Amino acid sequence: MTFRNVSLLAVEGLAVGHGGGPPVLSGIEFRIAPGERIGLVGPNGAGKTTLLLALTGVLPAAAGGIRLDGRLLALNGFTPEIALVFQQAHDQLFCPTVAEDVAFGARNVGLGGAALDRAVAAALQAVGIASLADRPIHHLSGGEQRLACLAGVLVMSPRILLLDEPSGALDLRNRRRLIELLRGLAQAMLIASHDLELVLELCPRVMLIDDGGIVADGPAAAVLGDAALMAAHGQEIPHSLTRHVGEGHRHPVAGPTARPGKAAVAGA
Amino acid sequence: MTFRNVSLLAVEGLAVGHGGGPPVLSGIEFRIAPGERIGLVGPNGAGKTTLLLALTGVLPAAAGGIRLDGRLLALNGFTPEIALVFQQAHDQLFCPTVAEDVAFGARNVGLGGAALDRAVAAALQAVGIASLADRPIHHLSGGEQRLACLAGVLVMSPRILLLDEPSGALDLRNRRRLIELLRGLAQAMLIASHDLELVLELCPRVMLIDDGGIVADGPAAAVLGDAALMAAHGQEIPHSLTRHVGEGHRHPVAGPTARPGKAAVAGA
Amino acid sequence: MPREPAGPGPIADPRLRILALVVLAFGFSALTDPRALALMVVLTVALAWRFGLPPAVLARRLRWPGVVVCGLVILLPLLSGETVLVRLGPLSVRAEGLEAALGIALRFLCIVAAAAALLAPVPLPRLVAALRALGLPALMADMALLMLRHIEELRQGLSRMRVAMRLRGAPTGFWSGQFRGIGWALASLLLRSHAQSERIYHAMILRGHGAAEAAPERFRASPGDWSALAVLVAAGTGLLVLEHML
Amino acid sequence: MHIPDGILPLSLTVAGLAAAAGVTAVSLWRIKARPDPRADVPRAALMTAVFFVASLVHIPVPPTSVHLMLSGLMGMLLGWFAMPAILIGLFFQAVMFGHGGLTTLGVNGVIFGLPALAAFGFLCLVRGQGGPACHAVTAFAAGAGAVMLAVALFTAVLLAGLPAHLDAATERRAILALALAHLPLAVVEGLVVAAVLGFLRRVSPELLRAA
Ligand SMILES: Nc1ncnc2c1ncn2[C@@H]1O[C@H](COP(=O)(O)OP(=O)(O)OP(=O)(O)O)[C@@H](O)[C@H]1O
Ligand SMILES: Nc1ncnc2c1ncn2[C@@H]1O[C@H](COP(=O)(O)OP(=O)(O)OP(=O)(O)O)[C@@H](O)[C@H]1O
Ligand SMILES: [Mg+2]
Ligand SMILES: [Mg+2]
Repeated sequence: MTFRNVSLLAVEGLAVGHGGGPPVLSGIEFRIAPGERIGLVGPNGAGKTTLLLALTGVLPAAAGGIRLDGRLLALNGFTPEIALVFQQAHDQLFCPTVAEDVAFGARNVGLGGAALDRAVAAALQAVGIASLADRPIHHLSGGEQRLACLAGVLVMSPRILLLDEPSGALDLRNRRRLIELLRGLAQAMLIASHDLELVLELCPRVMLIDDGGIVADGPAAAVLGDAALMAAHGQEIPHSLTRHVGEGHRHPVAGPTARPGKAAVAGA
Repeated sequence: MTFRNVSLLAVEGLAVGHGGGPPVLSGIEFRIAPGERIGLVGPNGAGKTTLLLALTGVLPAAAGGIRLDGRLLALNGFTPEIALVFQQAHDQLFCPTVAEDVAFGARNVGLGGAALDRAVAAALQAVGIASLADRPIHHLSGGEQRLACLAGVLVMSPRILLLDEPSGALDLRNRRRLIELLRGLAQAMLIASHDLELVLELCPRVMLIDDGGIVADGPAAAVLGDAALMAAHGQEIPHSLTRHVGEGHRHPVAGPTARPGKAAVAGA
Repeated sequence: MPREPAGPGPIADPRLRILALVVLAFGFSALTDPRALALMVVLTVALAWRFGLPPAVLARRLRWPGVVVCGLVILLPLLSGETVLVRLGPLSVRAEGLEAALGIALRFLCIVAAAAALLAPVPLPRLVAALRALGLPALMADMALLMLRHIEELRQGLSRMRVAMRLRGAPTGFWSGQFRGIGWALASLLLRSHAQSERIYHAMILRGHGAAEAAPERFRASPGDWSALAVLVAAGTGLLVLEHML
Repeated sequence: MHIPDGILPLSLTVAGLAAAAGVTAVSLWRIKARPDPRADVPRAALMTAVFFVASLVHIPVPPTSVHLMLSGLMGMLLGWFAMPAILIGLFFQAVMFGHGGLTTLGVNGVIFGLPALAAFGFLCLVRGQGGPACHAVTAFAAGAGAVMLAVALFTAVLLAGLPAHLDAATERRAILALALAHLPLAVVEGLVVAAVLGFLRRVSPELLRAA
């Protein structure tokens, strides 16, 4: 029942900035189909986090708008259909224990009593941390914290997941586990990450943002494999897309460090 | 004048833990030669950060000791020869501006007046952020913050650099720049990281820690390329060491996610 | 969610534990008569036994305030009153002061023991929820919960920052100008927390904070809880009545 | 400077509780008058946690070590949130470490809360005047003054609550001794507060206006 041309979310000419400043992003235009997984890549400070926040409706749009199923999103309204998992897990977990944190969102979508308990248990089960339900939030490892964040939004049955740097600070074992988990979910996803291998594994489609706009949007292999495009925006082609023969570690593109006299200024 | 068998730092039977608890690491034994670069890898919670802290003399050793040039390191003494760059840049930067933060350490090794100014300027120059000298610390991007941390320790002319997760949260451009910068430094280095590609590019020698001790210590390609060893400790072989033919994205080792019913518990 | 009982002892509902403690603590603090004080000690011992108060928990709570109380208990007999009991060189121990000091020491010990017996087993977030149910303003309850959530993280942040200062040679000792360093570390932590609090507020809105009036946590008191509370309240008020009759 | 349980008579502890409740009610009323009172809760809570943690830091002051009190700084950065914040902090100190007391929560709240609000008022009065040196002096005065005011309140409460056998000369000597003993703390705190405010004024002045 998923048609690629039926869009779940439509972003139309969006411009957005922080606290009345000049827009960080402008003229943003794209659509997400139900169940589609899209990678969002770009250098530090390009505006990935800003875009994800804007899609949830907490940042006011300077221009344009966001439509969910054709309805325009209200500023600071509560839209449980769209869920954001933050870049820093400890910003998102604010209740004393894991179970209470997961219950917070569920209560706000109207669950209560036995239905609430069931929903919380199911969400914890889905991400595989049922045994941690009564643990205080700050006694969790980084990987467990991120899974708790995910449970906290899954319990509200969102239709779109926005994930900001999901593999940050995870070791390879936890990262692999997260990838398997995300691969098994049916929701549409927008995944912002510097971890291009992860993007490549999860997302058939990739958007590259830089200089305040979307500079490329297309199939993952085409965007991430385009050496000239990637180099122009300070990226490197992921190792798994280069034809290595194990003879050492050479990087395909020298990257912008070749330009002399340019400091590592990005985020400003 | 650098002989491989002349050791700058010698760790002898070290055991170390946090605040009187059971030791996180024990029986740690290795040497670092002048100018040598060593990678330190291992899963979340293996004790990489703990080991680096112990080497600076901040954590009391439950057993064994650390010798610098043959002299035993004193607990909580000030040893400017050994410098640590923290996992989280914002834990390390506490002065209002970049220049003041760099000057903080320089002043404590006895510089003052014009010599201080010269040393600060030289350190900022070395990492390429001379133009940011008067910027408030909190207005820097992640990449710039990490460079400022590095300048703050380089100004004390250390002989060993301990780097904890240097590429965390950096985009590929800033990461590449950092790699070039580190490659150009003459100091001995111990680099703890989950970014195996970075370790592979910088370090000829790699130590793998897990289960409270060093489980492997040898040439980078041999340790990181050993599929059985890496899988047993929850790691994956870095992409650039596998014989990819660009035909997609297959991971060489299924990893411990294949074990069913095991939650992503690592750090505990 | 299944709730474990608040701890050993005949009262499971933390709200009733708080009420019982309030009555007992304020009741104890009004006692001066030696016989009432003796009964207070008996009651406290019974309470500590019935609620399974571990001695280590009590000892930990006596450490901080113990300094102030010890100072008073040592000074009062020397400074206060006219009836001299013993002369120790230039000092003299006086009866009224000694009596007051003994009263203070006993009341202090009993109130701290009662508080430890009743409240120590209750997890702090649960305690805040119980206070909310007893009428603490929602704003303060929210502040308290959020604050609890961040204390450990901030403690580690501050200690990492102080390690960073020491590693770069920050001198220790009084006359080293380290106050500026401490002030700067504190200011950095405040700035960081300020930025973080903004993100947390967003996270709360995104999960429906304020969209619906979230139902406060429910507590259920069993008949056993109520009768235990009645016994404790009766004992506390009984002591007060006794004090006034004697 | 926390007054423990068991020292003060019932009348004083109840009066302290009533006073603290009154000041808190006024504070909450002022907070609720804002456009969105909820928006400030995460900020106030997080800053309260910072103060709670910072007050556990030991600073060596020969021959012992002291703890920062920071109620002046709380007043200046939190404004009307200072009083609820202080009460919450005191409650947790009492429950977690036995620092202070439960019956004396109100009294202690007044001892720490009034100096905080006084510092807040002082900051409103002198806001934005003079250069950096002047700012440093006012910050030092506010920090150290808050400590001295708290010491004065502490002494007054303690003397009012102790048995009435003390003669006037002993009382005067006790007050003097307590004030002298806390002078180093006041100086330390003044210096730390001046450093904090100097930092914030240079790096993020909007934080100082937020209160
Ligand atoms: N709260 C804020 N107030 C003002 N400006 C901000 C704020 N947050 C971000 N910015 C600015 O907006 C721009 C985009 O930042 P954003 O965090 O969206 O980048 P990002 O792509 O997520 O970077 P990273 O890869 O480092 O996470 C940057 O120039 C940044 O300085
Ligand atoms: N301050 C602390 N107090 C007590 N235990 C600690 C502390 N810091 C770390 N630990 C414990 O010590 C062990 C090693 O932690 P450490 O931070 O050294 O791991 P790591 O290898 O650096 O992990 P990561 O890859 O996540 O950075 C963990 O089990 C952790 O729970
Ligand atoms: Mg981001
Ligand atoms: Mg670490």
